[in-house]
Amino acid sequence: MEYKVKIDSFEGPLDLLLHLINKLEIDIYDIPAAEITNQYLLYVNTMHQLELDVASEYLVMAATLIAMKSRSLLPDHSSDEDEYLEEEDPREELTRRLIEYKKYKEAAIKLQEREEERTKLFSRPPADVLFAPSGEGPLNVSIYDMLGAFQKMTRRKKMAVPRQATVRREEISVEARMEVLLKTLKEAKEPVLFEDLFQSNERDELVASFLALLELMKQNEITVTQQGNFADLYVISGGKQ
Amino acid sequence: MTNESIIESLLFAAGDEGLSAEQMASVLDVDVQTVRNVVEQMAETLLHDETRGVTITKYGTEYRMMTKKENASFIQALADKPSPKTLSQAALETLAIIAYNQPVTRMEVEDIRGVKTERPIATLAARGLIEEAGRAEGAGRPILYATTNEFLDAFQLNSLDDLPPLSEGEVSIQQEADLFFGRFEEAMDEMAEE
Amino acid sequence: MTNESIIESLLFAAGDEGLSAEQMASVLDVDVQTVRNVVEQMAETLLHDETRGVTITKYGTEYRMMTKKENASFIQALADKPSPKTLSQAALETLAIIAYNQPVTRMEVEDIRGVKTERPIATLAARGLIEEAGRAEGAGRPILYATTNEFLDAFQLNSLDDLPPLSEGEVSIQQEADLFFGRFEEAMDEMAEE
Repeated sequence: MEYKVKIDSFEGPLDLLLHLINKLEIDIYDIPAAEITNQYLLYVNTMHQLELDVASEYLVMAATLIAMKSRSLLPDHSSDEDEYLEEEDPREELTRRLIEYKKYKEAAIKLQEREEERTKLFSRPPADVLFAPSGEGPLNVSIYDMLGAFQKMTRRKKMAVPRQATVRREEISVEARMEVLLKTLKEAKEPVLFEDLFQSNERDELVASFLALLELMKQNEITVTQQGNFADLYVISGGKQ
Repeated sequence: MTNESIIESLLFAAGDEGLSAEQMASVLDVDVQTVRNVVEQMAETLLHDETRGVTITKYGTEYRMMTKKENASFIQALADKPSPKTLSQAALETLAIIAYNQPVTRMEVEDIRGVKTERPIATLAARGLIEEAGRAEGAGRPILYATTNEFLDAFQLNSLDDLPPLSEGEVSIQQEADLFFGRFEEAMDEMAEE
Repeated sequence: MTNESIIESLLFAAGDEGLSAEQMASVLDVDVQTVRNVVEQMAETLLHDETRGVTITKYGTEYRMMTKKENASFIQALADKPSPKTLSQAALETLAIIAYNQPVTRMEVEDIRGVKTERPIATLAARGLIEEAGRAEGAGRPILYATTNEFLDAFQLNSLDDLPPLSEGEVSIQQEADLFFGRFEEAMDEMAEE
């Protein structure tokens, strides 16, 4: 069942074909019918073997490709011009579709870049006093206006208030910090400045480090010294004598 | 970018709730006193710069960016003009939150929006799109709001079940797909070798 | 107070709802072109002032104050939630086809993509990026889809004219090249004759 989603990573048979064209480094205007058909069928067969749910579009395309391949194997009737003009070359039709599709696939990439850029810009909610009742008259809004406003809101940032940090500290375990700090202090031959033990800017890590130091003091694994009021604190491994 | 620039960005995006010097210091990687000095200096400059329309003020431990009180009449004038749209974004946001979370208190709506929501709620109630739906348990027993039949009407919905789902969980499907992509190509290559 | 000061106050108060030049002009009691000039000048100055953390951007007809993108990481660091999910490849392709061909039916989109497109369309509608825009003539009168203002906002476009031009594929480049060489040869011939 998990494999079902795999097909999503190719956006349909045209996408798969573009992938193959790139991989085989062949000319989109001169697709070798036999080679591309074999490769394509190999993919579709593999999907079957892996018990993927092959969407019908893939099978339709497979049929088209097989027709294209068999046509390319037939003797060339191009001398009979009237007959030749009557039906469109399936290869040309496929090329046309691939080029059309590729155009939008590229546009999608450009949109994605813009979308990412947009996520770096933030605004603030409109002030409560503004945009008061718009008066009488029929309401001319749609559900899409509401969804649009909702999206705008989700793009705004709500700043984390300090009290949330204490909830999050559990993510970094105090035990882990105790180990790290003890190792640091043992390796340092001399007392370490208290501040130097707090290298991170992550609030939860700072909190974990602080709790770890308290715990180590309690367990008499480290000693904290201070020369006088407001003087620097130094930490050294080993308990009080 | 300068500390001033970053602080302006932070205070602007923080909205009405403001930020403490500690919060700003934690992301700026400077000490709290430095932040305080920079912010106080900025506030001073803003106050005297006639081309600027905002100030920074301190409430308790939080610094907040606000419009200058000298310009209040212009904002009031803007507030008095009817919105060119039939519902403002503030009202639409509020409506979306109520529609998808009903019944819900004003506090909960404000929590999600990060801004006071009295007026949008009054607007929506006046337009008959939302109504009171009892009271919540707990302190103060605040009013609960829910959407009305008129809401369904206005947005051409048969029922609340017709509200489009808000998230599709696309990312995780994409990731699963990517994860599998490698395995699939491997299998392909093996078959090709046979 | 100066016009700059008042405009800053107004844009600040409007937040991500934004304001049109007309709205600001009506409050300032100056003509719309004057507002446009002042706002564009302010936007330009903000962009280059390293001590400022906000910019003024325009989408559709609205001007809006936003944080500078260079400061994004600092805001993210303080924010309590990740940015909203970006769209999947399927949704982006579908959106591109709708954006460049609107209004357009689902069938037409599926014709270009060569694959069923119900789900991406539902996702885009739920995100408020596309909306129904009437019905096509002909059998079954299928729904037509078009992009919304939220689409312009989400992709930083002033208007649909700002969409990056579609590459015409190699065909047109080939044709242009043929055209160029044709002319080139003509010119060569002319020169040879002289």
